[in-house]
Amino acid sequence: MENPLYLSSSPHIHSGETTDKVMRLVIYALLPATALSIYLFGLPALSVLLICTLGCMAFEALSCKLMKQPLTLVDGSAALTGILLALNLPPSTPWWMSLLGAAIAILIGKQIYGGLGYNPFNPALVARVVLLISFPVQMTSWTTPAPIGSGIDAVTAATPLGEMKTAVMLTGKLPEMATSGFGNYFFGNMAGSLGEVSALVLLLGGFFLLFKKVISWHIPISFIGTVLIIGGIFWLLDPSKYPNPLFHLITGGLILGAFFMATDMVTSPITDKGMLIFGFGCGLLTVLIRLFGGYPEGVSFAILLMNACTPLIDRYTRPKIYGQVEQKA
Amino acid sequence: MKLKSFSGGLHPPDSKEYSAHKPIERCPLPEELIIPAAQHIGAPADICVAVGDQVKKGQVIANANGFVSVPIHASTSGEVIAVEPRLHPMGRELPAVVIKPDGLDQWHESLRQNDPEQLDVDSLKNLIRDAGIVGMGGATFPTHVKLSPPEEKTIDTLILNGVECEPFLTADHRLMLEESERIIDGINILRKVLGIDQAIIGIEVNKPDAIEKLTRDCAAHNIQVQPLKVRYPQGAEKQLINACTGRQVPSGGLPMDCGVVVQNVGTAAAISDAVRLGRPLVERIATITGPGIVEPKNLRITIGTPLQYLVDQCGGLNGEPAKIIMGGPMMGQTQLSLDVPAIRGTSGVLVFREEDLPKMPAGPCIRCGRCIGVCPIHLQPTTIAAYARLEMIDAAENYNALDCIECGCCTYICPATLPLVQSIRHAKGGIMAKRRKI
Amino acid sequence: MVELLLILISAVFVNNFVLARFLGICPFLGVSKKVETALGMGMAVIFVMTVAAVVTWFIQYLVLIPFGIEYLQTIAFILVIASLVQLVEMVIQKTSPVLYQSLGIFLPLITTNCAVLGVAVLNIQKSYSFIESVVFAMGAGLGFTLAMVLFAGLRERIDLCPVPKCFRGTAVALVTAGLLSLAFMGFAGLVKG
Amino acid sequence: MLAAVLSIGGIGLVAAATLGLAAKKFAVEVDPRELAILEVLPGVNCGACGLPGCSGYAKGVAEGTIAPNLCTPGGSETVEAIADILGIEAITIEPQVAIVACQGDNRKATNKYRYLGLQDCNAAQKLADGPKTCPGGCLGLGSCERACPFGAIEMTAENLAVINREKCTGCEKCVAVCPRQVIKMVPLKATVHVLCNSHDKGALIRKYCQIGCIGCHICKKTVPEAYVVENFLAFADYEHIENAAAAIEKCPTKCIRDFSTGYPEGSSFPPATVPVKHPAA
Amino acid sequence: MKEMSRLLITLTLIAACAGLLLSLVESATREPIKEQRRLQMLKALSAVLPEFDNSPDTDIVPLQNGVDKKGAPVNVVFYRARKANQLVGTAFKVIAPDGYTGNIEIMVGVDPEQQVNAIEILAHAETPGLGSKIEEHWFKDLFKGKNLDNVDWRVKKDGGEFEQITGATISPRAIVGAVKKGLEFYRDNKAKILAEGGQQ
Amino acid sequence: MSLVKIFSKGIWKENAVFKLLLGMCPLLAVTTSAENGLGMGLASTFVLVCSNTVVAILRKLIPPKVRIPAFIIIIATFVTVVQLCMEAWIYGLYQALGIFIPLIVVNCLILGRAEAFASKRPVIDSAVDGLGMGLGFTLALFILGSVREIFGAGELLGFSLFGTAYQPVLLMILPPGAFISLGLLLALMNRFEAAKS
Ligand SMILES: Cc1cc2nc3c(=O)[nH]c(=O)nc-3n(C[C@H](O)[C@H](O)[C@H](O)COP(=O)(O)O)c2cc1C
Ligand SMILES: Cc1cc2nc3c(=O)[nH]c(=O)nc-3n(C[C@H](O)[C@H](O)[C@H](O)COP(=O)(O)O)c2cc1C
Ligand SMILES: Cc1cc2nc3c(=O)[nH]c(=O)nc-3n(C[C@H](O)[C@H](O)[C@H](O)COP(=O)(O)O)c2cc1C
Ligand SMILES: Cc1cc2nc3c(=O)[nH]c(=O)nc-3n(C[C@H](O)[C@H](O)[C@H](O)CO)c2cc1C
Ligand code: SF4
Ligand code: SF4
Ligand code: SF4
Ligand code: SF4
Ligand code: FES
Repeated sequence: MENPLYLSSSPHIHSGETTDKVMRLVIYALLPATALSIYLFGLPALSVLLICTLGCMAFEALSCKLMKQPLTLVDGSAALTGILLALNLPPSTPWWMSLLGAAIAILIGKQIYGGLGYNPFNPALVARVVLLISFPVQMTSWTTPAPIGSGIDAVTAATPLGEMKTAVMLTGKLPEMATSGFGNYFFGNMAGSLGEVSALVLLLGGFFLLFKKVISWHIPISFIGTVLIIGGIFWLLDPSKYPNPLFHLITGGLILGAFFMATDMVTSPITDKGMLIFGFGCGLLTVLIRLFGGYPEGVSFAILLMNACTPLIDRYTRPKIYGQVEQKA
Repeated sequence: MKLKSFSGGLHPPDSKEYSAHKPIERCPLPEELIIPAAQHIGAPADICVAVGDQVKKGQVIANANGFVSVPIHASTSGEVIAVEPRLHPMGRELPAVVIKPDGLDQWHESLRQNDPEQLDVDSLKNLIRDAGIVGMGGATFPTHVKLSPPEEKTIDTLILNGVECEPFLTADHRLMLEESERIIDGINILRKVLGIDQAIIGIEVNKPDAIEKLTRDCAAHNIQVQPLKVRYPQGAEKQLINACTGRQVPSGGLPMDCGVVVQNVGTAAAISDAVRLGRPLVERIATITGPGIVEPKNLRITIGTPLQYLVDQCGGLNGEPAKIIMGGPMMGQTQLSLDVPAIRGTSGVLVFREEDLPKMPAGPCIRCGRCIGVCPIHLQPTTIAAYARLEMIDAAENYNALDCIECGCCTYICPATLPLVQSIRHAKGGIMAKRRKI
Repeated sequence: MVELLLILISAVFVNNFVLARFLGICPFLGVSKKVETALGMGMAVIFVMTVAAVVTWFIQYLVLIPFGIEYLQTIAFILVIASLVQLVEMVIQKTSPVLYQSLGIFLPLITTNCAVLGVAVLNIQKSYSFIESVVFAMGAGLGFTLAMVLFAGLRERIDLCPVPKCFRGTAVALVTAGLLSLAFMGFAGLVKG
Repeated sequence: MLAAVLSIGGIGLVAAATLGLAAKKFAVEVDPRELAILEVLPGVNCGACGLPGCSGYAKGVAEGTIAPNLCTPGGSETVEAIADILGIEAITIEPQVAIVACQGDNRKATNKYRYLGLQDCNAAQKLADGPKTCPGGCLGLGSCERACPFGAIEMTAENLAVINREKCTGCEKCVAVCPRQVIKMVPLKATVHVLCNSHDKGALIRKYCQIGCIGCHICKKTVPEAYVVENFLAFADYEHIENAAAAIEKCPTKCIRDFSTGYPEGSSFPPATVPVKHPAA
Repeated sequence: MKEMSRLLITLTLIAACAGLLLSLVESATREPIKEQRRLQMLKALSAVLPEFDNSPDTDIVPLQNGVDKKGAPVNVVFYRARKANQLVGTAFKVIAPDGYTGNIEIMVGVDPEQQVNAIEILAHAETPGLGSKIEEHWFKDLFKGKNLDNVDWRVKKDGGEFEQITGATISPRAIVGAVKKGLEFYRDNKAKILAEGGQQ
Repeated sequence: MSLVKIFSKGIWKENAVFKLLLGMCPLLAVTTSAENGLGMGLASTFVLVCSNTVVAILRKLIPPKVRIPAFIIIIATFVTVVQLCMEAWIYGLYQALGIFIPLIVVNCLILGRAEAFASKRPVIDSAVDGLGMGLGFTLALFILGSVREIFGAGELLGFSLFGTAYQPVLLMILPPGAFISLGLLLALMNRFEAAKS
């Protein structure tokens, strides 16, 4: 008779908080934004979402099988990557691009490093940038929202950031849309990727995550704060050439990036101080790329660049341990 | 007012409702008592009785073996029926004296009462050592050693550890509530030995009745009762010192390096018995609890009582046991069987059934940083554990693995359910082995 | 001034020597296993590149062009750079063991590194002035260092990962370098040229 | 044309002169072996070895801290040359390989408790000396498998470590890591081994393991020169191993195994080919 | 010392030999290289000019067109193509400074009627797959036969007549603008450009 | 070692790129198309064969102390020869390879072979070694160039492969694509090797 008792090392209880619960919460937080994007862009958005999500899950399953490892679909991270990738793509993305993106995100972005928890770069952003660079035409063709049932037809249009960039390039001046009346972009009234048009609902999701303590405030606040401050400084320097910081805030994928993508803990620093530096770096690079770079939108690149800095940040921001302070005596 | 505390830590469900309201009951004597020679940190005692000997309660049955060691005493009167290796709570068979109680429970005649006022510091320390007093907070470190700091260290504060931050355990709580005079007397003796005045009792606010009682009783003795926020591991001495005094024990140092001595309230009570009544440490209070116990209780147990007997006193097992833990759920040790005896460090016995165990498979670390957030030492458990898994011992050392107090917060919180503490312990072992080699 | 700044930014970020121009890949892959080594190597490269830019500029404009033997550029440059670096190494080794440990040991590694010769050749190709050459060389060195150190950090992290067998070692390092280079594409257009 | 010859010649002259002078003036003492190795290295200073420069590598190799086969530009020729330089001191020893002296997998041996936690033999050993009832048996949590730099060890589905003698180089990393001292170094030439590590008496062993050595002496009686029994445990005497296989069938618990006919049950390794050339050689 | 001199001598000798060898190779390749460079030039020219039988790369008129940021004069060279001694076309290089990622160099060929014969993109750094479509034939062919008067020199998006590239109007805009400016400069300096002689 | 063995070793067993990871800069930089890869490979092979031969001839004459500078001069000479000849007779390729032609000088592969092989072996062996190594290098350049050209442009050696419907993956011909495709190629090769043994 074998002894039925378990022996294990302490502790013997657990909080019950698990990886799949964390991932599920993030997916919940994104649900309103996905729903809104489907409402705004209709079937094309739905198909991008479905292909990306199912594609990511399929490639994850495939790679687990290839590497003869247990299936890791249950942890939900692949589905989350898929949703975030979809939210970063234009609604008109062709199916094969969505699928290719899913493959890149999961296989190159994640699995070759050993899967969940090991990838140094944000998989969804890796895929998005690869697509952007490989297929600039498709990745810069935008349509305006055409809410289901509204009878409006989707027309091609530039994103606000793209429009601003083009205008500044041609005239050296900001176009009108970037100086006044951009407030209604906040409610999704602009062309853009599935996720970037829904600033308001994303913000709600972000606060939900903060409230649930899935993410800490450090990255979103320092990221957005830096964008506002640096963007603000430029704006004050020359308001005819540089847009209002609020324009930075509500256009492009800033909210999506700051709350959902820069906060991916796998690819961001692990300590509070590190996260602040990370957020600052993301913010600075975002503004610089938006104002001076070749790409109208800088959030993806900024996050990827800071992902690359994460190991170094971690290295130099180790918390001071208990007992290392000077004696108070 | 903001309650004092330390930074880091967490608050697991404290599950004290099983036994917090149960007054201490005396556990009767079992058929046989198994008294191991190793019940403290330091060299095990040398057994000095043989099979067939008649012993009395409080009689020395094993002599201290060096300075960091204490004698072991018979915990009741009776006959020595075996001196042989028996299963020890450590998980292997170790030398023990088995006594068949004669039911008389007679104290040894050499024991006599003292008046601490009349004794000098050295004789007090000797009494404490001879009574086999060790830390009752779980570490069982010989108390006389702690009370003999080297000349160059000045001690100015005595902290009494009444925190009992481990979930489930309520023994210290009941002790403070029911026997505060013993504790206060012990504190007075300790103050005299250390030659200091300042004494603080730290208690978490989830024991309001104990705070109230002690505050009342201590008023006349110039002992400060410090209510603390409920936060595990407040009872760990480094954290308690930080919470009560704001001081930090230097990394790699001892409490005395910042002028503090920490003692468990149970230790203080035991010191009172040892000095005033002349009674060695032969019994203690323990909480027998957990969902696997029919009727959880706080018992005054005789050292050497098999766990099975203790469980029987609490209405027996509630379903099939899957895990038997000596100590609390965060720091306690799992046991091979209920045949092991309760020893001086046994602050509780916890029984879990299969359905009470967390058994999520460990996944990869998602770098969420929660383990860092809860670590009371501000270590990076995930980093140390990763290095440990790859046998990168130097890197683990560089990340201060040795400072880990093994409180288990990191493992408790980790959403990837990684056995972080176990990995860190592995690293610590590696580091110590490396240091020994050099 | 602005011109110089732009040259610097361009060399560090936009046209990063390693990640965009593919110069100095061998040490980039070889000496990037530890952050400290990468940093030391980077510093040494900055130094050597600057020195090399200076001497080759003089060789080009004081020797090769006046004699009309520009076609000897390659041979002259490499010879001068190689001996100069070796000289510096010997001097440092003798005079300052500390500096040698942190910097000098990397010098031989750099002698025959295509990034250094690349800087010299590019300076001439872009007909930079003397000051511009120096700034460009320093920028190139800085960019090299930046890429090295980031990459070394990433590699230290990857060393802890359960990378699938067939990717272990160089393969995953190359893919990572690719992703790093991908991220650096974000700087595209920051400086037009 | 003259300009070309003169200027390049001139640069060559100046370079050689400065270097020559500098070499004299700034000469630094170095270990002659290091110099000898530096001589045979390509001097490309490419960093492929992971060290800063050829001289750093030469130093490492001379000090013995670095493997001598990391210089890729030099290719196999350089490795041979370095081996020649180092080989002067190398002594030839009887090649050895590691074996796991245990066949008590999950089906054949019992556990004294159920283990939860870090899948690591050393961690498990700290809890009541490991879950396996047999004090010397393989815990099967694969610490050795992870420690082996050559992938020579596999864990069977029933948690037993098995070492492939063809892949094992005899580095002893696994021996160092195993908490149960169940991995032994044996001469490569031998294929017959007693795979048990418990000195407990037969009666006790029968309680916890079906395939443990019970110290019955039958092997010794069958082939007296090939076996020794000490403290209830048999060993093969590797000096007189020729006929050892004859005892295999006789062993009542089948704890003797000939790797040339097959590895322990559950292993995926094909039977060892004999004779085997040592892979490290 | 002896060793030292041996070092010196060998290295010097090797270097000198190398110099010698190279100067030989150089003299052998000097002419072909010149020819190659010329051919390269001619290739670009013949792409934008009608058939000719002279060597337009030597039949040139350099003119100054303003100064650059540093104040150095900017020279535009006009290459003249003739057939049977009849001027059939003139080619010149214009630079569009406002491409998406920097300068675009364009060779423009005009016939004597100031009509664009063809254009060729010499160098650009536009985004591959997007701006880089300016290299495609359909786009370059848009300019054939256009002169300053017969077309509105703007892209369609700005109300002009030039087809743009989907998703990348900046590059076409830059080219259209630059070619137009080139034509204007040509018109303003027509007399000088077509004057006989010029620089041979 | 037989000449055949010396030759074949460079092609696969000790392939400069896949096994030794040398000459990475030109490898990554010029392989935007198969043709460029081929051209670069052949140019390097030429230099490698010539320098190996000359080094082998002069090996007894060159004092060890100035070995490296002497080798560098020899290599640089041949590189310049290649550079001049290419400019004179294959101008298009010359332009495509750009700065990487002079940089053949510092290709670790070439100096490495000179030092490790040619300075110790007879002339014929050295020349064959150079040829083998060079062709191995060329092979690698050609493979990588082909992969990148096929995916990045939908063409091979300039011939369209998939028709106009194919959307080229531009990434492949851009810098990140060079690293990534080489990484994937190496992994594939590792897998292949592992399956073989
Ligand atoms: C080797 C060793 C020596 C110690 N020496 C002293 C001492 O001199 N003074 C003291 O106050 N405590 C001393 N301690 C006790 C510790 O401070 C501590 O109370 C004990 O290890 C139990 O603490 P814990 O339950 O918080 O782990 C010592 C402990 C060990 C392990
Ligand atoms: C994580 C941790 C938690 C602890 N919790 C308590 C506690 O709740 N109560 C207690 O008395 N001792 C606790 N201890 C032990 C104390 O650190 C310390 O050893 C003890 O208070 C010293 O007193 P003693 O020597 O009288 O036992 C804990 C130790 C650790 C490491
Ligand atoms: C990555 C990227 C690269 C681009 N490259 C070019 C380019 O090479 N040429 C160009 O004209 N526009 C380029 N654009 C700019 C846009 O596509 C821009 O919106 C467009 O030129 C303006 O066109 P519209 O007037 O049709 O909106 C690029 C945009 C992005 C995001
Ligand atoms: C707060 C949070 C944010 C996340 N953001 C991303 C993301 O931006 N992109 C992504 O691919 N996965 C994201 N994930 C999922 C997961 O961490 C990711 O797949 C890992 O990077 C894969 O190792 C996120 C997860 C969490 C909990
Ligand atoms: S690392 Fe150690 S001290 Fe920190 S939380 Fe974990 S067990 Fe506690
Ligand atoms: S709590 Fe667990 S998952 Fe989170 S960082 Fe720590 S080890 Fe990783
Ligand atoms: S042989 Fe040793 S290290 Fe290997 S699995 Fe068995 S017990 Fe563990
Ligand atoms: S670790 Fe070493 S000795 Fe052990 S099996 Fe592997 S190669 Fe053999
Ligand atoms: S080829 Fe080795 S560094 Fe460039």
